[in-house]
Amino acid sequence: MTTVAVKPATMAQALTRAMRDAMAADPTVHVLGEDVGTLGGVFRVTDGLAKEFGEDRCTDTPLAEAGILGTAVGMAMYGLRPVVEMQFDAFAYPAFEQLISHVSRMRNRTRGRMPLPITVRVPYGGGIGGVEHHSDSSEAYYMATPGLHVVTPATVADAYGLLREAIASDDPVVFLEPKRLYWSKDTWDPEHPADVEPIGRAVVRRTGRDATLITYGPSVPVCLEAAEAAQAEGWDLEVVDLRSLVPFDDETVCAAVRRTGRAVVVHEATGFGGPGGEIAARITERCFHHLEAPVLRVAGFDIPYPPPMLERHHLPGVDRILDAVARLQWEAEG
Amino acid sequence: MTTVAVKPATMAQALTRAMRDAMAADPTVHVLGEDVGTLGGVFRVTDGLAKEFGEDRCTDTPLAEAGILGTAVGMAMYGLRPVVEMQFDAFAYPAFEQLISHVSRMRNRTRGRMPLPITVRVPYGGGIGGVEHHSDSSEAYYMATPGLHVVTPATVADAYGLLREAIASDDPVVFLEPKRLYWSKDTWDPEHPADVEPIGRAVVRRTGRDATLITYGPSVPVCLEAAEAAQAEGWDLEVVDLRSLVPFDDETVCAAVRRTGRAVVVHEATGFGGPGGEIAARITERCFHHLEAPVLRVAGFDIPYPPPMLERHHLPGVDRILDAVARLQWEAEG
Amino acid sequence: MTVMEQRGAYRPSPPPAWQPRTDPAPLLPDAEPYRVLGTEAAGKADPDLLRRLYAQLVRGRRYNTQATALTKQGRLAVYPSSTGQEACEVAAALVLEERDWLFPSYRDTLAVVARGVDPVETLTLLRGDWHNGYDPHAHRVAPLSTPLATQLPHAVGLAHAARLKGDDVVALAMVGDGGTSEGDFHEALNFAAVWQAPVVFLVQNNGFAISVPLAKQTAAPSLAHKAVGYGMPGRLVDGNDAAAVHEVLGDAVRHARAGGGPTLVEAVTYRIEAHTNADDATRYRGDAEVEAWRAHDPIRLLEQELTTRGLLDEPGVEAARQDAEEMAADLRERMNQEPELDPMALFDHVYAETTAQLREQRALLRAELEAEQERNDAQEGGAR
Amino acid sequence: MTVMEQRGAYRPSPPPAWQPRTDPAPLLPDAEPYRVLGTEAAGKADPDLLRRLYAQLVRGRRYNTQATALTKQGRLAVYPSSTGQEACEVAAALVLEERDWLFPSYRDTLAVVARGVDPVETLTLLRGDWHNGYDPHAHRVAPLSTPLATQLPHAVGLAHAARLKGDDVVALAMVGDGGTSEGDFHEALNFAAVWQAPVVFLVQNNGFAISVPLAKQTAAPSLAHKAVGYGMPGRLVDGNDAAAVHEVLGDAVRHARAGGGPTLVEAVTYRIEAHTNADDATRYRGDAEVEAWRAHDPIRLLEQELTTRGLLDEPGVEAARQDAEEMAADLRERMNQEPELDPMALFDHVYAETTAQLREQRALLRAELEAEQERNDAQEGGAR
Ligand SMILES: Cc1ncc(C[n+]2csc(CCOP(=O)(O)OP(=O)(O)O)c2C)c(N)n1
Ligand SMILES: Cc1ncc(C[n+]2csc(CCOP(=O)(O)OP(=O)(O)O)c2C)c(N)n1
Ligand SMILES: [Mg+2]
Ligand SMILES: [Mg+2]
Repeated sequence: MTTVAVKPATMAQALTRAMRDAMAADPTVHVLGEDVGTLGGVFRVTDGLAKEFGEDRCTDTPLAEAGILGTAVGMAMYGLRPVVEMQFDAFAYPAFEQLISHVSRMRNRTRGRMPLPITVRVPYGGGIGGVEHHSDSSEAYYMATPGLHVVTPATVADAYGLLREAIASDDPVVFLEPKRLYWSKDTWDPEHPADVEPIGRAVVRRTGRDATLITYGPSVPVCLEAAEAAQAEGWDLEVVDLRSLVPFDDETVCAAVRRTGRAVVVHEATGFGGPGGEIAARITERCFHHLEAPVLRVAGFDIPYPPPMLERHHLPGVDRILDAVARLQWEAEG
Repeated sequence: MTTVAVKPATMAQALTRAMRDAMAADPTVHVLGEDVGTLGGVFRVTDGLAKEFGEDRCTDTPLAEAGILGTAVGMAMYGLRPVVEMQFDAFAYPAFEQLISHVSRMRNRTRGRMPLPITVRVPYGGGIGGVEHHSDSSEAYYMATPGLHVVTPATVADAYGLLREAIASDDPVVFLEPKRLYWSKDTWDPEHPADVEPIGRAVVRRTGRDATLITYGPSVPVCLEAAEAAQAEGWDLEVVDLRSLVPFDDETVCAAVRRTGRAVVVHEATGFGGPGGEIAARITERCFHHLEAPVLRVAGFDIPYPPPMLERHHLPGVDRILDAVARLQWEAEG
Repeated sequence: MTVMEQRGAYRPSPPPAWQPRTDPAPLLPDAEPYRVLGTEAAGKADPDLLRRLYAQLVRGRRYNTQATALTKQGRLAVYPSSTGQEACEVAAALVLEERDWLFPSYRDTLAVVARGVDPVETLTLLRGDWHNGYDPHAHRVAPLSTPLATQLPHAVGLAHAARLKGDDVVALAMVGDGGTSEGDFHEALNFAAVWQAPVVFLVQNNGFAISVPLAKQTAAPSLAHKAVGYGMPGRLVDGNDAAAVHEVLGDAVRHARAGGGPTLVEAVTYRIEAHTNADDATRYRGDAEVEAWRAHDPIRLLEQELTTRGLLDEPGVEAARQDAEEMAADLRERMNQEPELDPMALFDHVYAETTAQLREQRALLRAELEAEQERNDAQEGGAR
Repeated sequence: MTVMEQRGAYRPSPPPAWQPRTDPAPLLPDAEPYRVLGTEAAGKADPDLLRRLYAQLVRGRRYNTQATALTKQGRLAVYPSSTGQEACEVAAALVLEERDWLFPSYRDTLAVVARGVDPVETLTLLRGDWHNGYDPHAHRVAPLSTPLATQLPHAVGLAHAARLKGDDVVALAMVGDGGTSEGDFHEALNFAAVWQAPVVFLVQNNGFAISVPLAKQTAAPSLAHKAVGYGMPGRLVDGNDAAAVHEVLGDAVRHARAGGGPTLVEAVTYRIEAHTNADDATRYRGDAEVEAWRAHDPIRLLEQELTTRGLLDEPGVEAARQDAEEMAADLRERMNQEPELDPMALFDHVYAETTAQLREQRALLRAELEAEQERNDAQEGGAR
C-alpha cells in the first residue's frame, strides 16, 4: 500500500469527498438523512452535496430513522444505492428492526434476487464531550447480525477508500465513523483510492515483536500512542487496525498474534458482550499453542456511557493499555 | 437445591403460574402485550390471567412493541411492576430503542432514584418450525447492553423460580423463554420457589471429569443428551446451565472448567458476535493455565435463521457437539 | 426615556400569517364506507371488469380453502387465510399495471397469486422450504412481509425512487388494522405525503389483530381518518364489495400516477377464518358476528349483482367454479411433491461474495452431511 | 335444483352496521391558531394569572440568555435555547398541579425550572457532570429526554398507571415538530386514546428540526390535525401568546383529569436562536423570517396587554427584571463552581446490586486513580 502524499485533509473531508465522487460516478447513489441537505449534516460530512447534486440526490428527510432506512430499502429495491446517515449512534436504534429484519436479510430471503446495496453511515464512539446518547459504541449489535458488513476507518485515506467501497458494495454496509477522528488530519491522495486495502482486510499499522494490540476505529491512534510509550518500558508492540469487523480478517490478525505470542484487544465498546470477546475467542481458537498468555481485553467498562465530564475514565487510554500489556505473563516467559 | 416432586407441568404452565402468583402477591404487577388478555397469548403463557385479575392487570395492548415497552416505562415510573410480553424474538426489535436508551439506563441516569422494575418476556430460539422472524436468538444484543439482566430458564422449576425473581427484581430483566421448551414437562413444586438458585448463579446440571459443556436455555437438554452419548465414546462430560447471562457467574463456570481443563460453549445464536465469544474469552482470561485446549464453540452458523425445513442443519445438535469435543486436542494430553 | 417608554417603542405584531398547509376538508373520508354493488353506482361499472373480478374471487376462495387444507395435510407450516377478504385481495392485484409494484403482508398471498405469481412459489414461505419463493422483480411483487407494517416504508421508497427516475410506476402496499398501530405505518405515511410519492396504502380492516378487536386497537373515527394527519386523502370503502374496492383503489392509483401523491384506503371487511390454522378464534369471538359477516360475502354480493343484471348465468358460474377447481387441483398436486432442499444453500446468499468464515462453516456442514449419508448407506447396505 | 337456484336461496345482506367510533367533527382543530392577547378573549383572562405568566416569561428569557452565556464560558457542554418559546415553556409548567407530571425534552429546561426544579440540577445533563441532576419524583418531572419522542409513551404509561391506581394525576408531555415524525409519537398517541389516559401532548412547532423546516417534515394541514387519526381532540394555539397557551393547555388538563382522555395541542411558535449554541442557523434560514417572529415576541405581547389594561407599570416591569437578574446571578455564580465529580459513581447505579464484574472494574479504576494521585503528589513534591 503506497499512499501518495498530496495535501492534508480531515477525515470528515475525506468522507465528503468519497460521497461526492461516488455520486458523480454513479447517478444511482443517493444520500438521505436528517439535516444532510441544506445544513450538510451536523458534522458537515455531507456539506455541499445537495448544492452540487440537487435535493433529490441528497435529501433532508422527515425525522424518523426507521422511516429513513425503510424507505432506503425501497429505493434500493428499485435500483438506487442509498447512503443513509444516522445522526448519532444511539439514534440508529429506532431503525434497528428495519436493519435486522430486512436490510441484513433481503438478499438471503430472495436467494440473491433482491440485494440491498445500502450504506448506513453511523457516527459512533465517545471522546467528544457529547451528552447522553451521543457517544455509544454500538458495533456489537451489528456484528451479531449476519448479512451486514461492518466497517470502520481509522485513517483519512481509509475513510475515503472504505466509504467508496462500501457504497460500491452490493451488500448492506454499516459504516461506523469514529466521531472523534472526524477532525484528524492527514495527507492523502483522493486520486488513488485503489491504494487502500479492500473491505475485509486488516492492516498492520505498526510492527513489533513482543505483543500485538488489535483494535479499530477511534482506538487505533490510542494504541499507536501506547505502542510508542511502551518502547520506554522495553516492549515492542505491533498494532493491527481491523478496519472491517465483518468480514473478519483472521489471516492478518492471527499472523500478527503468532508472531508475538501475546495480544490485547482494545476498543471503546463495553467489554462484556462487546467485540473483544469474539476477537479474543477466535484468536484463541486459532492460535492457542502460540499464546504465552490469554488474550486480554481493554474496553469500556460494563456501564452506560458516562457523562462528558467522566468519559476519560471510561475510555481505554494509554495507561490502561500498558497495564494490560504488563499483565501478559512476561515472567512465565524466560 | 432440592426439587420436591409434586406433579408434572410444562414450562409454559410454570411461567403462567409464576405470573399468577406474582400478581396475587403484589397488586403492582401488571402484564401487558399483544394478545395476552382474552387469548392468553399465542403460546397461552398468560392464559387465565385476564380472567382472574381483570383486563386492567393483564392488558391487550395496541399492536406496537415500542409503545408497549415505552408505556411500561411510564407505568414503572409510577410504581407499577410491568411484565411485558413480546410475541416473538424478532418482534422485540421495534422496541429496541426504548430498551437500550431508556429501560437499561434509567436507574443509572437518575442515580438510582428512578429504577425500572420491568420484566420483558421474549420467547426466543428455533426448533419449532417457525417461519422467518419467529426463531431468532437475540441474546447477544441484550448481553451487550449494560443495565439489563438477561435470564433464561432451561427447566420447568427454573422457569417458575427465575420468572418470580425477575418480576421481583428492582432492575429490568430480559427474560428469554426457549420456545421449544414451552411444552417440556417436569415435576416441580410451585410451593417451594426458594429451592431455585437466584438470578446470577449458574448450575452444574451434570458432573463430569473430561470436558465441560457450557450452555443455556434451549441447548441445555441437547447438551445433556450429548453428554449421555459421549459416554459411549469414553468421555465423561460436565454440563453447566448458565441460567443468567447477565450477571454472569464466572465462579461456577470457571470452577467447572478448571476441573476438566477443556470446554465447549454451546448455543443456538450465531457464532460470530454471539454470546459464546464473550464466554470463551472470559474463561480463557481466567483459566488460561488450566486449559488443555482452546475453548471451542458450537453455535448457529453465521447466517440468517433458516427456513423451517432446513433449521435442523443450523441448530447445534448432539453430533456437532461431540465433534467439537473430539477436537479438544486429546492427543496432546498424554 | 423610561423603561415603559422604551418598551412602548416596540409594537408586537401578529404572528407571520398562519395557514393550513393543505385544506383538510377534501382529505376526510366519507361518513360511510363507499359501496357499488346493489347501489346505483353499479350501473356505471364495466361489465367486463365485474366478470373478471368474479372469476378471480371464485378462484381466490378456492385457493384459500385449498391452502387451509394443505396445512391439515402438513404441506404448509402455517396459513393465514383471507377468506372473506377476497374482494380486497383481488382488487389490489387487478388494479395495478404490469409496471407497478405490490407490497403484500403475510396474509396477502392471494393478492400475489392474483397478480400472476405461481401459487407454489407464493407459498414457499408458508411451506417453509425458503423465506420467499418468487423473484420479486419478475412480477414486481415484494416478498411477503411478516414483521407488521415494515413493508410500508419500502413501498414509499420504491415509489419515490421510480418517480425520481421518471417512471410512472405506482406502489400499492397492504397492511392490516393491527399494523396501523406500528410506528412504521406512521413514518411511511408521513414520508409518502412529504415526498408526494406515488403510493397507495390499503388497510384491510378485518376487525381483528389475532384476538384483539379494533376497539382495543384504535379510538379513531375510522382508520381512514388517519390520512388527514399526513395531509393525504383518506377513503373508506366496503371491503367486501369488489367493485367498490376496485374503483376506490383505481382512483387512488390514477391519482398517484398523475403526480397527486399518496392515498390511504381503509377497506372494512372481516376475517372469516381464524387468524391462522394454528389459532382458535372461539377464544375471542362469537359465531353471531361471523355469521353476520358471512351474510355479506364478497362473492355472493358480486354474484347477485351480475345475475340480477343478466351478466352471469349458470354456465358462467359453473365455468368459474371449474376454473377454480383446476387451479386447486394443480396446486394440490404440486404442493404434494416434496420441495427440493439444498442445505448448502443456507450459505449461498448471505453476502454477494461468501466470506472465509462461511466457507469454513459450509465445509463443516458438508462433511456432516457426507458422514450422515455414509452412515445411512452403511445401514442400508447392512439391511440389504 | 340448479346451481343458480341454490345460490338464489342466499341473499347477501348489507354489512353489519358501520359507524364511526367517534364523531370526527369536534376533534378537528380550529382553522386558525387560538389567540387571547390583543383579542376580546383577553378581557376574560385572570389578571393575576397574566401577571404570574409575565414574571415567569421575563425570568425565562433571562434564564435562556444566561444559559447561552454559560456555554460561551465553557460551563455548559451545550445549550438548546427556548428563546422565543418561553410562553409554551412557562404555560406548560404553570398549568399543572403539584401532583401532576411533566415530561420534557432536552429543549424544555425552562419548563422544568418554571415547575420549581433547581436550575443547576436542571442543567446537569447539559453541563455534563451527570445524565440527569434532579430527583424526578421530588417534583414529578421526568428526566429531560434526548431521543426524540421517546418520552411520550412514558407519559402515557404513567398517566395510565395513575388512573389505574385511582389518582387524578395528569401527565403533560412536550415534543417538537420534528419529533412528531417519529414512530414513538404515533404509538404514544394511539395508546393514550385507546386507554383514555389522562395525558396532554404539547407539540411546540417552532418551525424547524435543526435545519429542516416544517414543510419537509409534514404535509398535514397542521400538526394538530393528527389528533383526529387517534380519536382525540386537536387544538391549535398561538404559541407566543402565553394566555392562550395557558388556557388551551388548562382546558386539556381539566378534560384529562375529568376522565375525558388525551388532547393534542399544537403551539405555533418559533425558535429565535440557533438549534443549540453549536448550530449555525444562517446556513438554513434568513434574517427576515427571524425578524418577523421577533416582532411577535411572547414577552412583549403580554407586556402590551398588561400595560394597555393598566395591570403593569414601570416599577412592575422593573421588579420582574430585577427578579430575573437575581435568578441569573445566582445561576451564574453556582454554575461557575466546579461540579463535584466522583468517577466511582460510574459503577454505583448500573444495577440495584452491583455485580462481581463491576466490582472488579471499580477496583481497577480505583487503583488507576490512586496511581494517578500518587504520581501527581510525587510531581508536586518534586516541584516543592
Ligand atoms: C412487528 C410484529 N409484531 C408482532 C407480530 C405478530 N403478529 C403476526 S400477525 C399479528 C396480528 C396482525 O393483525 P392485522 O395487522 O390486523 O392483520 P391481520 O392478521 O388481521 O391480517 C401479530 C400481532 C408481527 N408479525 N410483527
Ligand atoms: C431519535 C433521535 N433522532 C435524532 C436526534 C438528533 N436531534 C436532536 S434535536 C433534533 C431536531 C429536533 O427537532 P424538533 O423535534 O422540532 O425539536 P426542536 O429542537 O425544534 O425543539 C434532532 C434531529 C435525536 N435527539 N433523537
Ligand atoms: Mg386485522
Ligand atoms: Mg422544532
